[in-house]
Amino acid sequence: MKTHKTALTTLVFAALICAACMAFSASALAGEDGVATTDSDKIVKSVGGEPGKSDWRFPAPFTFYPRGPGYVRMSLLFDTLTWKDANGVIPALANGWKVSDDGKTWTFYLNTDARWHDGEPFTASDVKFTIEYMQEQEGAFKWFESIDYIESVEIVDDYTIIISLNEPMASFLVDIAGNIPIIPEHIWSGVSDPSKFTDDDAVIGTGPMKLVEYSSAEGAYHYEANYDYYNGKPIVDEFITMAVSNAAASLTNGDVDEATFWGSDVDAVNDFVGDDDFEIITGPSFWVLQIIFNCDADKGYPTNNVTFRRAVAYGIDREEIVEQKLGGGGMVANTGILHPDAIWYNPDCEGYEYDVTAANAMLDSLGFIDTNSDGIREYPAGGDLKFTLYTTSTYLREGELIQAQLEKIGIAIELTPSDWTTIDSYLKAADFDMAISGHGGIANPQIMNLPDWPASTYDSEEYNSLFKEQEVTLDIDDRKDLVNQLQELVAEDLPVYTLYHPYIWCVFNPEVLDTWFYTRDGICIGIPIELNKLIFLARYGDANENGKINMQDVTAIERMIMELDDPTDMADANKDENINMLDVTCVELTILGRAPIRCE
Amino acid sequence: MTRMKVNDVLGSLGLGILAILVVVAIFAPQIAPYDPHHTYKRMERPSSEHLLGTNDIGNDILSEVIYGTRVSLFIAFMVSITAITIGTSLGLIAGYSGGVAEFMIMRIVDIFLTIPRLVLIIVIAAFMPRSIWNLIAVFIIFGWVMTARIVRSEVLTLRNQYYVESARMLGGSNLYILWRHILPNVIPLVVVQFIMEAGHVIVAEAGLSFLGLGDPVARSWGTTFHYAFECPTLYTSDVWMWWMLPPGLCIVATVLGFTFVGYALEERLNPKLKTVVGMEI
Amino acid sequence: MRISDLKTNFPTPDGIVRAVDTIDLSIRDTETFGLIGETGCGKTVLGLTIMRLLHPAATMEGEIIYKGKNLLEASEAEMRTIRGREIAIILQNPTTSLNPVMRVGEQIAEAIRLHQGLNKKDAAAKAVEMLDAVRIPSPSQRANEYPHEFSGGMKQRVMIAMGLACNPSFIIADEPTKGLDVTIKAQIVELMKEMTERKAMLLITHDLSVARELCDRIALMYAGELVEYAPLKGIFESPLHPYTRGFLGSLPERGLVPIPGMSPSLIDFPDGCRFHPRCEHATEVCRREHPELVEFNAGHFVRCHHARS
Amino acid sequence: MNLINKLAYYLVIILIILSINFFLPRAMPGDQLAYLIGENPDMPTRMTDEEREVLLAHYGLDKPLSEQYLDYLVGISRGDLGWSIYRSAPVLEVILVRLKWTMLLTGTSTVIYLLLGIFLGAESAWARGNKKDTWSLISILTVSSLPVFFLGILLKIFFGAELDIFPLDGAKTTCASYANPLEGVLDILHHLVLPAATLVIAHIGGTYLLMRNSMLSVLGADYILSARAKGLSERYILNRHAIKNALLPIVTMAALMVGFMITGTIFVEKVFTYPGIGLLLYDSVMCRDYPLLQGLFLIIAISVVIANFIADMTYIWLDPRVREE
Repeated sequence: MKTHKTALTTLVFAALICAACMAFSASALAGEDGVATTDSDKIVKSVGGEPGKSDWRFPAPFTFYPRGPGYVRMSLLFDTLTWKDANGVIPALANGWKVSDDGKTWTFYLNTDARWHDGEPFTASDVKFTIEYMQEQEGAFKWFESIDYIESVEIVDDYTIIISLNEPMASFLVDIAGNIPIIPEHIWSGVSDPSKFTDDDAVIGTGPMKLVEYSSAEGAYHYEANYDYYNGKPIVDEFITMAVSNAAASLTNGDVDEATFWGSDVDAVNDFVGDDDFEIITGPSFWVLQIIFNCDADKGYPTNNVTFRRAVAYGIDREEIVEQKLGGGGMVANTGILHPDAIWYNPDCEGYEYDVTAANAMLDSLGFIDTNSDGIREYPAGGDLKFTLYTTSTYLREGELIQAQLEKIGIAIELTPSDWTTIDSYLKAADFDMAISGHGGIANPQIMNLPDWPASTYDSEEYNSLFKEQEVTLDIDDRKDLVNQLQELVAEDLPVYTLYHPYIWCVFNPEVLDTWFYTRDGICIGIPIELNKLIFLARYGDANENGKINMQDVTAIERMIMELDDPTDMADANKDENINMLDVTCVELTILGRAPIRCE
Repeated sequence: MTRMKVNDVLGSLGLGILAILVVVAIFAPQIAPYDPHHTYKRMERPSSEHLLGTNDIGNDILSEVIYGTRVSLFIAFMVSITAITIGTSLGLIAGYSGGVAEFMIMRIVDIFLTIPRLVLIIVIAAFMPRSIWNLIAVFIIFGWVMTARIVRSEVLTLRNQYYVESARMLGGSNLYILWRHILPNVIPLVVVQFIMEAGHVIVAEAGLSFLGLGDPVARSWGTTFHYAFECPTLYTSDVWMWWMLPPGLCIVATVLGFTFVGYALEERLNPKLKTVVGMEI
Repeated sequence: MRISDLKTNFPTPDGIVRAVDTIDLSIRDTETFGLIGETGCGKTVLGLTIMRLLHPAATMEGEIIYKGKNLLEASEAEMRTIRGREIAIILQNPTTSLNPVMRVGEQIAEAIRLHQGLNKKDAAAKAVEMLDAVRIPSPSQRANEYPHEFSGGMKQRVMIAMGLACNPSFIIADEPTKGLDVTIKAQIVELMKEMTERKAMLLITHDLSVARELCDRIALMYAGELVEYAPLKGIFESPLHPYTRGFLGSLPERGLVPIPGMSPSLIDFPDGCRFHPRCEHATEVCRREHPELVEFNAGHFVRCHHARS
Repeated sequence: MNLINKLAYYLVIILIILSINFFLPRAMPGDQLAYLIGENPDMPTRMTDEEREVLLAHYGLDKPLSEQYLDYLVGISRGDLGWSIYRSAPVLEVILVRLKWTMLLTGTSTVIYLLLGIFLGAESAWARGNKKDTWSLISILTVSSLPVFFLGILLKIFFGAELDIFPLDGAKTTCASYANPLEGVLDILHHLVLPAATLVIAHIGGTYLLMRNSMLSVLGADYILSARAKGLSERYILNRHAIKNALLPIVTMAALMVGFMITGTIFVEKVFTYPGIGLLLYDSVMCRDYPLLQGLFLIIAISVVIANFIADMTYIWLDPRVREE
């Protein structure tokens, strides 16, 4: 017994020493302190993605990971000339603008109050510098390379600038003015390799947030409010976006205050329905999953036959996929690719409602008959009608469902999981039958450049000329007509067959922050993410400074006019330094979704 | 006295588990209540219809786990039988012939033993298309090593035994001596190695599948486990009980079966020989 | 030391091993008592029984009276003060009995520190002295070496030094010359003779020539019991038991005639005399009745029905 | 084998690992370019042959294989493990940021599981044949057959989610600011508990069994009897005579255990999102970040070789018999 006791003591002692060592090394690791905070600070934490998928790199304009989340993290620090809110384009660094009749000359009137994070004033020369720097450092800014459209930039005065285009560009206000982050000339003029510039200075912008810490290992970004922001008043003091492995669990136990869910996460979202601690908003994901067919005239038989592709389309029960894979967390896709919530959506595309009879009839007509009654059709020349379906492991479940469905119309599918790089190389080489792939950005017609990607085997002159034409058509109705034709053509020819658009949800704790919203047609060029920098701001017109502009603000301003309440900074909706009925009108117009844009 | 009893109990327990698994694997279509690829209402809780509920695309989980036995055991069996054959042959060659062959083989063995095998397998798996055959191939590449080493050292001792010496003096050919005198003595060791290797492979395959590096089309226990781990409500609901626990416990039971049988066999056949029990995961 | 009615049994899966079966003997203060028998007859167990160093599962009955105390009834703590200090054992197989990872000097010194309360330095010095006493050349240097650096004979010397380190009054030497070649054996015997002059010693061996050099009295043990027991002369000049005679006959100078047959297992003894299956003189009574140990001459005991003939 | 032989042997092993690392991507079927530079979000989706040539030249892939190999070795010797295009950072830098967490996690759990395994194994051997021994044997055999990831998830579900007493993810509270260093230490330890416990439980079996077996054979050894005969106390014998001898086989297995440990770490870091190199390895597999993957493999393999070397040295230090040779 005694020996046991001594042994136990020894062990406890060893454990203590061990703990001390751990504590020591842990203290060495804990050395990296963040900003000092006080209890009254409002800190908002949000899920930035799954571990390993939430490092969107250093959030400077030339180093961020060129996907939506990377851009968004950068956009909290850097402003653009225009921006978007829930209703559409709004002024940002530019207070207002006008465009010449030929659509080639844009004049921007810049905000005179804007300052860089280091205190330097923002002027027109920064805008000119930014555009010319990006043209000079060709390819350094990787987000939507449309800067080539700009012919020249001309400074009129410190706060007026004229941008001239080579040719009219329909989406200039969003795709360029609302996209290019303006960088400070006084910092970047000395930077020769922007892709390697990751000093503290590299994140000095004009945005409503300043960067405190970026941790690549944890995929975490820590921001603090820029209290000198020119275009509103920060309503949070710190914002952290970080990786968690299970968003629902982290939300439930309070580790984070907001998380995004989509598609088959519907089960997690349903658990929050009726939970008073959380609110849910649903948004359009602007994302589509599709099957790509090999349309190559030589290598693509029989998938290069449009009747065959239609047969497959009829043979796939998209409703079932939405039901079984997404649990109803999405909708059957527009066969014309663009999302139903996008303004460019064409509701009249052929829907290919699940129809085994039609599919069978079409296959029969092509001479694919099951001659040996094994359930699988044979080619007229013999041999099973069997195809390889490539997919990344993410969409295997969809693949499994499609495999089962197509078997019912006598088509055998060999499901081959692979990584995207490899699949992409097969697509380029036209060395495949079918592949499953998904992409976002489907609120913007520019995404419909299918022959460029992903349907590189699709070669239709009609389609290509239509696409080119819509690119330069300025008149919105004319352009819409062209985009509609494009969508119908895709639905008819089926170089790709769209499967579903998932829903997207933002679940948040309203106690901490309740201003989350989905941006009209997505942030910037169409990023379907709720992390719009405006959620951190009480903007002008937000008289009660709660981050939302609604009828309460109208009442608040009216009370201020009646001198029942003290005026607030943000009550001055039109920024004329008077609080009067003009501000009320301004707020009401904003609520109606028609914020006045000052055009001179 | 208790020691021997414990061994016997463990051994028969292990054998029992393995026998059940083999039966389940062979008769999966008869035992499983449903076709594991057929879809029903998704994410159902356990009920009389679906004893373990349904998964994220509405497959019956019980049936999936039952069919998973086939995949897991198939991989384990294929790998073990091949790897052990290779290992035994190389071990025999190295131990019996000596010289350059022995030197080469044993250096390769040393190197393979130095590099953590699952890490290298993960690295290789990252380069290869995901398929069950690739998986089996990679496991075989690493599976023969321990056997070769153990067989070789056994051969070294056997080589100097009287009967082998005398057989050699009587002019027995090398092949004959290997076949008649050495191999039979090595077999018990090889059987233990076979059992151990099979256990290792089951866990390693499950581990790779859990990481998403297995063959996702072949729904082994690891694959089912992988999908359960990805479930968004894993920590906020009870789904883990019927979706994650069954494949997990199947893996544990199998490994235990192999471990117990291996341990009992080892104690019985060669009490002096102790290998580290425990898996590389 | 007086041992009476001593029985030591071990439970094993195959049955109870009766390794020491009803042994009576007494060893006087300065005499060397030889215990002789074939391998597996239980003689080592007897030594370990006296030291109470057997596996906990072993059961012991009877009495071992040493300095008025029954060792079988002593507590473990009491035994620890006796072991090494009062009674020391020199174990067989020095190669395995020395800790391979501990310096030789320290292995001797630890007992000195324990029993004589010396500090580290003095104990180490005493250990060197002991090594010197057992004729190990350059002892202070060798004390810092490890067992594998010593030859077999040297190790045996270390074992002797270890046993005698605390100046015990009773020594059990278990096969001290096993595995040594003739010259070394002679040296060790010489050394033992010298070192144990004034001490009581129980010499356990199967080597009669060693026993003849060292012992005052000799007992022969067969299958767990004593078969004959007499002063040195009595055994060598007038052996009474056929086993003793056989044993003597296997000495080199007497022609190396082996005893036919094998010693019985200690679990399952033959009925009657335990030696009868191997005895050429065995008669019906030997098969039936177990003979008692009787005093044949003064101080000469024997266990044989036919001792007189 | 003497020291120089050993060193030479390990040098050869490192060279072989380097070669595996070099030839693996070049021997695999598929697009070599993609394998060598990894998935590149910046890469144009469509590459003309000319663009390909430019890229190949940029990475020196148009040179003969022998020259590439030489370049590679020279690079490694300068500490240049390559450039992760996916992360837009030098591979070595990315790894070093993560390495400290893995070292904390594996260091802590190794110390605990070794101490605990040795202690329990010795206890079990001491009580050999008893009920206590039998039950600890069976329960530890059972526990060690739990795959690390399964065990980790179970712990995470119970203690992280259900009871909510330990954090679910990470090595520290993300972007937390601490009032004082102690708070930071406690936060890190709080995050360390579950991952470390998983590793300890999963790895204790090997050490326990080895220690038990080794102790059993040591306890039967003659020198233990010899020590008892000197009147030494059981505790003294255990500490001074038995432990050191019984540890020898453990040291021999230590290098193998380091390998197990690293494998286990990959799973534990994945389950608990612990930002060490195991998770990094997993991520780089998922992102097809081949340069990083290879860098990691190299670092891991070399650490195992170093662990082997340390084990050899420890063995020599522990066992005078080997020391002499």
